[in-house]
Amino acid sequence: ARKEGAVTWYSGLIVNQVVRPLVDGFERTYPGIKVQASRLPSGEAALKIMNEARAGKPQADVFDGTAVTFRLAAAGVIERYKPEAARSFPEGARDANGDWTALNIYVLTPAINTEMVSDAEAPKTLQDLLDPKWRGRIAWTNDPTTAGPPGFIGNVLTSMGQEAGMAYLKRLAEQRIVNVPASQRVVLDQVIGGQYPLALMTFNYHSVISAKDGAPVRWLPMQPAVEVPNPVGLIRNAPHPNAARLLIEYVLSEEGQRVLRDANYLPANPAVPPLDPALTPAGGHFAATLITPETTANKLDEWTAIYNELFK
Amino acid sequence: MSPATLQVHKLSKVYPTADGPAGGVREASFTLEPGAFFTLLGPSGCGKTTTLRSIAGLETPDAGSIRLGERVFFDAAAGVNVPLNLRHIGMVFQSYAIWPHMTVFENVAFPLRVSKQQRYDRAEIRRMVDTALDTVSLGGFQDRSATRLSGGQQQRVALARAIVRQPRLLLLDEPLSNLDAALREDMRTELKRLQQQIGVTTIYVTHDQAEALDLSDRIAVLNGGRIVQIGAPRDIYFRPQSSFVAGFVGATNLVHGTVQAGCGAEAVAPVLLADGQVLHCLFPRPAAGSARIAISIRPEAVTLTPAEAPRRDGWNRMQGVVATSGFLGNMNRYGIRVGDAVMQANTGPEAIFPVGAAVGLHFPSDSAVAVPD
Amino acid sequence: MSPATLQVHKLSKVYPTADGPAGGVREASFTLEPGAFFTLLGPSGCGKTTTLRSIAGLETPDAGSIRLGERVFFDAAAGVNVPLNLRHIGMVFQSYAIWPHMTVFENVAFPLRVSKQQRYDRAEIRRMVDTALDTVSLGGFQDRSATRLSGGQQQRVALARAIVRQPRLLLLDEPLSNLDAALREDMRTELKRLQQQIGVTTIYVTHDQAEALDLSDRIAVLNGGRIVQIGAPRDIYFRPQSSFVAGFVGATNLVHGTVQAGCGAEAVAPVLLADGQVLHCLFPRPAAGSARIAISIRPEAVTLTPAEAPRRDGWNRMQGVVATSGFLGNMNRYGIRVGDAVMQANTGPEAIFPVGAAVGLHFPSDSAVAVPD
Amino acid sequence: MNPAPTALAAGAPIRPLGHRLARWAGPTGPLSLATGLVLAALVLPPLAVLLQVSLTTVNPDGSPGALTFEHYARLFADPALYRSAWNSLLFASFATLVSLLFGGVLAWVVERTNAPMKGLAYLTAIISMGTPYILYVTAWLFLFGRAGPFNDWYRSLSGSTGILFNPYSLWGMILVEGFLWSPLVFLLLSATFRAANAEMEEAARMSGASILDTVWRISLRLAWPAILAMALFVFIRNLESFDVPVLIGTPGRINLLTTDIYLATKEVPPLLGHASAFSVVMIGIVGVLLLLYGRVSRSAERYASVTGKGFRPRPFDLGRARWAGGALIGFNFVIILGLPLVALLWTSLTPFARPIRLAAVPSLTLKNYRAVFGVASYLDLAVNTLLVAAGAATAAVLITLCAAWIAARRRAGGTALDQLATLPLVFPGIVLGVAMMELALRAPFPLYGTLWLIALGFLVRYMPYGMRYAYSGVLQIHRELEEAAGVAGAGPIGTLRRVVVPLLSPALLSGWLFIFLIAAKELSMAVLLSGPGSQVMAVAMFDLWTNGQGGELSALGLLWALLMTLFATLFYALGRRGSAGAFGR
Ligand SMILES: Nc1ncnc2c1ncn2[C@@H]1O[C@H](COP(=O)(O)OP(=O)(O)OP(=O)(O)O)[C@@H](O)[C@H]1O
Ligand SMILES: Nc1ncnc2c1ncn2[C@@H]1O[C@H](COP(=O)(O)OP(=O)(O)OP(=O)(O)O)[C@@H](O)[C@H]1O
Ligand SMILES: [Mg+2]
Ligand SMILES: [Mg+2]
Repeated sequence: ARKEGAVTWYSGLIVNQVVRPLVDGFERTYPGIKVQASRLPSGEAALKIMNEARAGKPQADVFDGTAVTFRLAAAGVIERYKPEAARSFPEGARDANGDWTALNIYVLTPAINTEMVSDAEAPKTLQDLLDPKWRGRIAWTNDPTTAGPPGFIGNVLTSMGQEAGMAYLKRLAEQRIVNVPASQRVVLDQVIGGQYPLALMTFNYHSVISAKDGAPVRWLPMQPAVEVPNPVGLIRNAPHPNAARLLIEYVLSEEGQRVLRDANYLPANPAVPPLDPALTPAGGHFAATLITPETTANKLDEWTAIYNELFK
Repeated sequence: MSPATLQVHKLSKVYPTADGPAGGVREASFTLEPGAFFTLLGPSGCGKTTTLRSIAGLETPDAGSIRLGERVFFDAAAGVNVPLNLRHIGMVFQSYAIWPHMTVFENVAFPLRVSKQQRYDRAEIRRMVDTALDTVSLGGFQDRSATRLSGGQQQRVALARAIVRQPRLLLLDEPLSNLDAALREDMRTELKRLQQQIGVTTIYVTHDQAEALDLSDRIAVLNGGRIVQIGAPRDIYFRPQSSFVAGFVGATNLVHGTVQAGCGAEAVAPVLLADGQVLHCLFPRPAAGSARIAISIRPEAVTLTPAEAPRRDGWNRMQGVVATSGFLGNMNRYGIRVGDAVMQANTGPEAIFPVGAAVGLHFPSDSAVAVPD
Repeated sequence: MSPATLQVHKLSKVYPTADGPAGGVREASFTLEPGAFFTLLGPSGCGKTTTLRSIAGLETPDAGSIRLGERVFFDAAAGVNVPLNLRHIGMVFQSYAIWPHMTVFENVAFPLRVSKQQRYDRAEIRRMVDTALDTVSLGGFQDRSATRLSGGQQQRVALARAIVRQPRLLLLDEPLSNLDAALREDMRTELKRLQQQIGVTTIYVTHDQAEALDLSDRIAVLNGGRIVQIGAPRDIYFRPQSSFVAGFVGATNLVHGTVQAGCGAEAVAPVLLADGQVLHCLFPRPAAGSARIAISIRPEAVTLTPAEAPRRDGWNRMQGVVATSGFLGNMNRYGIRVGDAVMQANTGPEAIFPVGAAVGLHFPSDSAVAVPD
Repeated sequence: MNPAPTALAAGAPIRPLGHRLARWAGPTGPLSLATGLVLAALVLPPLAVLLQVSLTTVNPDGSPGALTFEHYARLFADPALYRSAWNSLLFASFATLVSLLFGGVLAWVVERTNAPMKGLAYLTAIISMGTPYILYVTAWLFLFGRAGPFNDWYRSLSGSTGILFNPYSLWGMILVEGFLWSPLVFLLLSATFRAANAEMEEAARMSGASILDTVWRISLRLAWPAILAMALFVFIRNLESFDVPVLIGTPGRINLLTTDIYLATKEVPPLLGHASAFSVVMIGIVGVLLLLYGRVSRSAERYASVTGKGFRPRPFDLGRARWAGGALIGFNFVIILGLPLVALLWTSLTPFARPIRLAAVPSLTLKNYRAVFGVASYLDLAVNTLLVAAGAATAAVLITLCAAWIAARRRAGGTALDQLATLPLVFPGIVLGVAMMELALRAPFPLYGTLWLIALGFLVRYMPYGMRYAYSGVLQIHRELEEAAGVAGAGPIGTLRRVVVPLLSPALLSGWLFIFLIAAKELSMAVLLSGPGSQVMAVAMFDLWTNGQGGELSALGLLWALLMTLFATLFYALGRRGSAGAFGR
């Protein structure tokens, strides 16, 4: 690994908050291996990795990202690898075949602006969202991944059953939810800024971070929430396979996971509890629908179609 | 409207430049009788255009006043400045500034269409435009696109446009300088006829002395932003008040000398040249003895003879050798070396002297005019 | 390089326009001896510039050939077309085209710096530029920015740039037309001196006949894209081959009539005018009896007398009334109404006839030149 | 002379065979050819990739599969297509109108009148070009949005709970897009007005026309071809624009042609077939517009009234309306620059997104600035960005200089060059990015993931803008200045280098600066093309934006805009000094 001297990571994570601290930690642990991290949105990451593979010039060694993984698996550009550090991970946090391992967990819930919505008014259940008073005042991202509306749809269909779920979705569509062409975080900021009182599918730890700064926001433990693992994996024919394995091991190790935790993320490693345990379904005792890359591979297109039909 | 008296008083307009105020015109004053044809004549950059543009309202003068009839256009002291579009002046630009996107008719009709003082109806506009075009002999060109006109035609469209509203004052900025020689002469005749026909007070800018002399009732010669002489054409030509005017208004030979004895105005008196010769000159103004002066002798006043021909009575005679000769069609031009200087003489096309021939130069005393040196 | 013979053969260049090919020049042929000063003269739009630009290589002619000495510049039939930058020609543009971003020195040095045929070292360039600037009397202006020059100075810089490489051919496109009258005359003299000094074959384009007559060894008069007459200045002026040439090269009076009896070349024969008068005219070419012709009479050939003065021997005499009179400085110009027509007559400034006076018009028979009608 | 009875005399056209070829054989032939080859090498491969992608299915591994027309079929089968097309048409036309009206009037006021504060207009245009669009658009949305101060004031004044402005509407989009591009219109049209023949206007004034009459009947009509050419250019740009339709249209549920395409490119992995098919169709439409444009910009010369000789710009004296002119310049400043900057400043000072309220003032903090300065890597990004943008701008200016010169002078192949150089205007950034990526991956030398590749991508993308600047610049040079160089013995390269370039330097400098500024903020391609060692600022800003670090983003954006402004000012100062030296002014 040392001979390879470097490792390239195409990451969807936030550079300043997570990637750089992880890289620093890794480079301290393994002096002599330089990490080159490239920030890429999922779509672009998938495109680049697949095109590079096709051209026979893979550049990246390590990838991560909810939306990327299943496409890469389908394209056959993933090198299977079962990291040592992930032995203790629960079922849903690692792939049986070794295609991927969860780096961290995302929990997606609604969030409200506390200045605009009192606790009493806040919706408690999915049914409450159908209240006419929310008409045109609910926002969500237009991210076409499981962390966006398709994930919500999947959640509804899974938890309510196909038929009841579709009926619910049709009624929800009449609420004319605003599609914000931006990330979940930006949607949440618009809630904080008072543009919308209520948003669906926000990362719940974001609300916590902002509330700590004094922002008028609170996430709602509406059940069931959506739980999505953020996978990390190795790329086939990677230029630096050994260094890549080291990197994966490091980020999944307790040390690496602590870095994640300190950045307010929800670590995948059960040995590292989150800063606020209430954020995870287990710690917060709320139900959640787990959507894994496999489910995604099977269902995403169907859910996206529903989204396109009903909500756009 | 009837033409009116134009009074320009101590008009000054200088341009600020990096090295202080420069150019423009300084303290120009003149008064024009109704219907007069007045010309501003001077070399390039002397301030002719600046004067004209100030009268038009295209420039705001720094000082002085301009009034037409009882109307004050501009008065720096009183803070009056009538906007140019309300001055009711016709103007022809050096480049004609015919609008290429309009027909001839539309170009000429424009002043009527935009008129604030008076609304004209369609029939009236058509009638007035037709009259204006007829005046400049362009009847029938109404629907021609303005881009399909020759230089002379453009010039006439510009003129028609300037006169269509019957302005009280017509300003012309070198209207003929873009035309070729033959056309220029034709248009000159035309212009003169036209101005007499409509009787509008006209200010004409040119640097061509023949044009100025031919057309004008009065001429102001400008130099370096100042009016150096105002007068009737013959005054300007035959009685220049400075060697600049003598040299600029028509070609001339300047010979320097000393007055031998003081004399009164309009007297002929002898002048001693540097080489000891004595010429008899006309003094339009009184002169003191032993003052240094210049003598202006027009090339066409000089008659050339073979060297041996005697001096005629009342004439001066000088001796020289033909240095250059040029054929200009209606005349021959000779350069005659006289001492160190070369004097020009124009003769009819028939008189032919070869280069190198010794000749006599003869000219009457009253064609040798004394001017301040 | 030594000047060479320029041969232009059936040169044609027309411009495609929306209404078919138009303008340009058609089938121009002429040959210039080494060192000749040749002028293209004609009204605006007659194709002078097109001809010049074709020789320079700025336009690709449609047909014909151009060769300088033994070198073929262009031959449509053979498909030869030497790029303009390899033709080694000096040219002065009407706008001078002085590069505003360079000093005078750099402007003049440019042709040496870009020369393909020969590399010049610094010292050589400095020497040659200095020589060229001295030739045009601009020594000492080397470091002046080109934008800070007067018109006349710009003109001379353009000239220096054109001659600095000692071209075999010098092309001048109306180089004087932007200058004012006084400067124009000076520059004309200068140009003539210069061309004689460096002896380069020169083609000069102008629409000013006085310039053409003064400067040229030979003149080609163009009209509507065709050369209508080529000849020495005096030929062109005194022996025009058409009424167009007569009228364009100098002002003239054209009188129409019928030849009374056929005659040979260079003979004087009587011509019957419409009003029954008979004039004796010079026929440069043989004429058949009862052919309709025009007679060209130059205004300066006409002498005015009081009406009662008798006909002089060998002269013609007509009778008229002064219709207009104009003062041009070196002469008076009269319009004399003769029958229905107005004839022009120029006289010295001293002869003064009031408008309305009856006068006699006298002119020698050999100043009344017959031209085809 | 007896005219010989030849074809000539009959006035028949004489065009020997190979006359057209002769043009190529002329001295500029090789230069045309070389420029053409470079342009073709830059533009045609992406075009080929585009066509290929639009005509093939995609295998799961991302490789192109079978030939298909499905993408086109899907495009035209979409029942919403006609509605989106109509919306797009409305949006593009009216936004063009807004840009033209606003930018055009401003350009006229600045160039042709004696209104005060002219410098401010230039400052506004330049800073606005240095500020990333996304910041701009969000700033306007922030100000005029539901929770923005304007609607806030409206509510507190009127007591209603509704809103006064709804920016999430077609009109909101039109206004935003119109304002977004008015600086470009301003800069390009001011060149036109500067070159206008003042005597044409003065003649109208002397004829008794008021200033408005003069402007309406003369100035505008004379500048018409230039304005029309400009309008077509902006229209094409609006038609293919993504940012505003997506940022404003999506929440407002206003679908434009490009919205769908944008969403398709947001899928994982992006569905490029759809976007490419759309681009191909657009190329078809725009091709027609470009032909039209070529014709219009050609006739622009007919009215070109500048010869440079004896030309003195003489501004209109607006009299008391001077201050109205000044007010317009002020309004432009406020709307285009002032308000967005205030919004940015506010968000950069608040700890989290909050509406502008007095109550929030005590919580203002500099923490975002501290955060920005705490990230050392921004320095690298800034350097990378400056390098890439400068490289792309330089190359674009060089290439378009040659192309524009050949095109404007009607040399052999000029029209083709013009169209080739303008073609990239219709490539959506991401599509161009993918094409460049594919090409780089196939390149026999290491290009992929380097700064070179990004620069190359920017070069292709921004060539059309360089072309506009250079083209109108060349038209203003008196032809005889070049011909004199040819006669003096200079070849085309010599003429270009020694005469055209120095004379054109003001236009080239402006073009360079323009490309530099917009390249420095380009995102869609930068994201795709940057490798780990070649990250640029826009990507970092995008990162901040998706993470909702709005405060930090604003702080960084402001600092960036400040840097760009300093840079542009320096550049202008140098440029002015340079040209002052050159022109002896
Ligand atoms: N806007 C200006 N700024 C600075 N100087 C100016 C301006 N306009 C004119 N000048 C200067 O003022 C002087 C007079 O200019 P003006 O145009 O009146 O000359 P002119 O007599 O009309 O000359 P020409 O025969 O060349 O037209 C010139 O020296 C000119 O350079
Ligand atoms: N590029 C062109 N396209 C079409 N017609 C042209 C072009 N250049 C010249 N012409 C036409 O060809 C004719 C001859 O033009 P040319 O420039 O040679 O005239 P000229 O004799 O130099 O006139 P001037 O004295 O006005 O300069 C004119 O009628 C002109 O309109
Ligand atoms: Mg003037
Ligand atoms: Mg010409």
